Amino acid sequence: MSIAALAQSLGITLKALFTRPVTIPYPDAPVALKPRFHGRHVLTRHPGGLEKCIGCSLCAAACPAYAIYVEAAENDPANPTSAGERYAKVYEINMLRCIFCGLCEEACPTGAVVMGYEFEMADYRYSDFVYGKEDLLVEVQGTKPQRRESTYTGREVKPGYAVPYARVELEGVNPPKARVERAAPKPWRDNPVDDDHHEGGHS
Amino acid sequence: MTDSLLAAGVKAFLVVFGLLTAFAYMTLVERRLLARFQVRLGPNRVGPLGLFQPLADAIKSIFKEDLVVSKADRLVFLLAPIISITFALVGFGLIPFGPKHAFFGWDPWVINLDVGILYLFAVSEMAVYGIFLAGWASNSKYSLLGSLRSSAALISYELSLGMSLLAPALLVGSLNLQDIVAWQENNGWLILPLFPAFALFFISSMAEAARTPFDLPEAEQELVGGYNTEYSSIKWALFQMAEYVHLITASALIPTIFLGGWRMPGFLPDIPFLWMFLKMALFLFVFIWIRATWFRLRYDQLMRFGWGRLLPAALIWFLLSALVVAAGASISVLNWFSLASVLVLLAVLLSGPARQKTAKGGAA
Amino acid sequence: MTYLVVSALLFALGAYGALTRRTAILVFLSVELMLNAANLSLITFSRLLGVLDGQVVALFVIAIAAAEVAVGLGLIIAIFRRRETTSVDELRSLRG
Amino acid sequence: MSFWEVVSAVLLLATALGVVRAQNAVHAALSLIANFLVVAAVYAGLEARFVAMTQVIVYAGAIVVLFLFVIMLLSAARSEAGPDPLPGLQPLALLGGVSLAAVLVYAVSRFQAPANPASLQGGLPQALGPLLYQPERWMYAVLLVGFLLLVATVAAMLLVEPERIAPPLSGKRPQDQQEGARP
Repeated sequence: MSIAALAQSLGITLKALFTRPVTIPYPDAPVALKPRFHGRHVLTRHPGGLEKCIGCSLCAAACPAYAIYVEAAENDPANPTSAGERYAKVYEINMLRCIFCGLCEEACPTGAVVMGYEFEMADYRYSDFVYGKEDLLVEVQGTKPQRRESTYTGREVKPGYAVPYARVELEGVNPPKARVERAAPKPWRDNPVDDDHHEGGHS
Repeated sequence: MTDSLLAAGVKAFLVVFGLLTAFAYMTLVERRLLARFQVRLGPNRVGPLGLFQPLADAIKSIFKEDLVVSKADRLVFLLAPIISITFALVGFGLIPFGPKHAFFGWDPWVINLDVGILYLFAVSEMAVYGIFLAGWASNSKYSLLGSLRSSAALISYELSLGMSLLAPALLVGSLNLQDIVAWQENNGWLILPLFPAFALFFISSMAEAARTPFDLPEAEQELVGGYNTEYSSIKWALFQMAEYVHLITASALIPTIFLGGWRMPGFLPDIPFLWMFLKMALFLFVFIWIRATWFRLRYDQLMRFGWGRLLPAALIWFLLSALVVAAGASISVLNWFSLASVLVLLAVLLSGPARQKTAKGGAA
Repeated sequence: MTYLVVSALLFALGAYGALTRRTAILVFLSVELMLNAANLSLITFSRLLGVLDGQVVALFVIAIAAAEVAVGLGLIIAIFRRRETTSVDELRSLRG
Repeated sequence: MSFWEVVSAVLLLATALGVVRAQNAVHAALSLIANFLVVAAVYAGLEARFVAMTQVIVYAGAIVVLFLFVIMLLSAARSEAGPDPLPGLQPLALLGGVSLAAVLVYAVSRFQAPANPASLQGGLPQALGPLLYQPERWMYAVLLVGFLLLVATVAAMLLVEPERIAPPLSGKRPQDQQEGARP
């Protein structure tokens, strides 16, 4: 450590003072998620409106946290709920147990359960963390507490996130687009020789 | 002392009130600035731009539970923060902010002491007791170690602080802050002939205010929290207050002694309060900037730097300026010496790559 | 004049403390009190007589007190290391 | 006797009593600091401003800090315990103190101050300096005191850390003394 290094460090911080803060003021501005973010699950539908879930319970079997409970029932042939023989009469995920690992999504043979983008699930009672089909189906906007609040205030659910584009697996989901694409972070250490000058933004 | 006792009382109250408000907003300014230095935003939730954050902090710290360790020495435990804040507050009243009668017909200072510099020195020495007694009274090993360490550090840096102030006192021939400001009006700023004294005083006052390169009293990584580990709520806030008031006093004292006080060089108009506040703001900014950048010195490094580098440098510079004054030479001789020291510093600064270990360690 | 009486009383108090205290450090504190009382009377005399020399001597007293404390506390620490006590009652080996 | 004289006299005696009687050494040291601060204020009132500041800086600021350091290092805050080996000393010391006070007060009360003492110029360093550094006044005393301070510093170092300055005479290092919290 020399005096020169000390002076140089002052320069680095002074430069940082005049750069734009990387902070996202989250509740005021939507947080920019990556396209493959693991959020709340979504039960998708086929284009015709039939549920993809066939009640096979493979997701429940794959779940390492035992968060999923599925109860299957036979489809009414005249008025089917799902595209297969059976459908999920009950489909519940306990969000307090769920570790958002995405194994259910991988286990699903029909691509019915997909990790979405919602993450604002903080709530007051344990029972409110068990999400049923009425909370997970693709047309439902927002999480339980968000929807409860929107019934109180009469305003629409305002999602707190934005993504550059939706995954193709999330059929029928229209997530809010990130308005300004942040400058892509510089590839880390593209110049490993220059040790003293990696003051660039650690975003 | 041209003002009446009543005027002095009112001004003392104003100074205390102003200092405490300044403390509150300095916490906000410091947090915002530190955040920006770290490419963050900082506290901005309470009120517009986070302007009510100090208020929220005050309410929180007043209504927090006031814990007293059961084995603590209750009297001293209570006394320590009070000592700390009292001796922090009483120093500021000396600093002149303008010419006579500039403050609504009153003088813009509380008292005008003939032994002003000595008084400030005495007051800052007494501030050690707050830290010292806090650590002892808490009856906790972290607190005691922290307080022993930091009071040893404070005492060590006190020496170079005093030594660096000897040179300006010698040159001006007075210990009165008003005289120092007046002298600088006639003979130019003291930073020119006494740059090394200025640098030494700057470093030592950083240590006196327990700011970052020397913020051993805090040392939360090693000692949980140093001397104020066992303190909570308003007593803890009093310690914080004392630290910031020391900082504000230091940032007002440095310009007063070395940068012409409330005056500016000829081509700028003399606006009593503005220049002083601007200079204070500059030094406060530099203090925060340094805090955002540098690391804390280890205890042994701190002591070695204080006794091994700072004190000899202060002694040498004092001897040099004393010789120049005793020989009756003009100040321009000191100007050359000062320039030479700046050149030496620059040479050290620019010589060699940054990675190379040089003989001179520590901050400059 | 008041201060002369006060300094006399302070000196007597210090002497009493130096006689009755049983810890070396506290004896020392009482001695400091006595020195201080002497200083107070020096300053008061200097004021009453209008002679600055009293203050000069008071300065010398302060400087010498600093030297005395440095050596005295060094002694106490050295004794403590050897005997694990600071009580003056137990330091009897100095008797012949 | 003005109002302030009475106030400072009461404060001085009360704090001195604290120094002499406090059970806890730290409290005694605190009392001593308070005493020194009041004394400094009195000095400032007696036109001895430089001595007043020196009093605060050297006495209250440095010497008592040394005392506190030693008290904490030796955990000696509450060591005045156990039976008194000299129970008869207390009344004797009281008697001695009172008689000393009586003698001193008598001696002091016979002092006649001149009517119009010369001005002391506030006891500023500008006034004290020429006195201190004139060869026919106090200069040699200043030099001697400076030398005494140097010797005291070396002596203190030698007492506390003998091995660092001189090689040990008896060969065995004294036990490293423990630092830490009070018991």
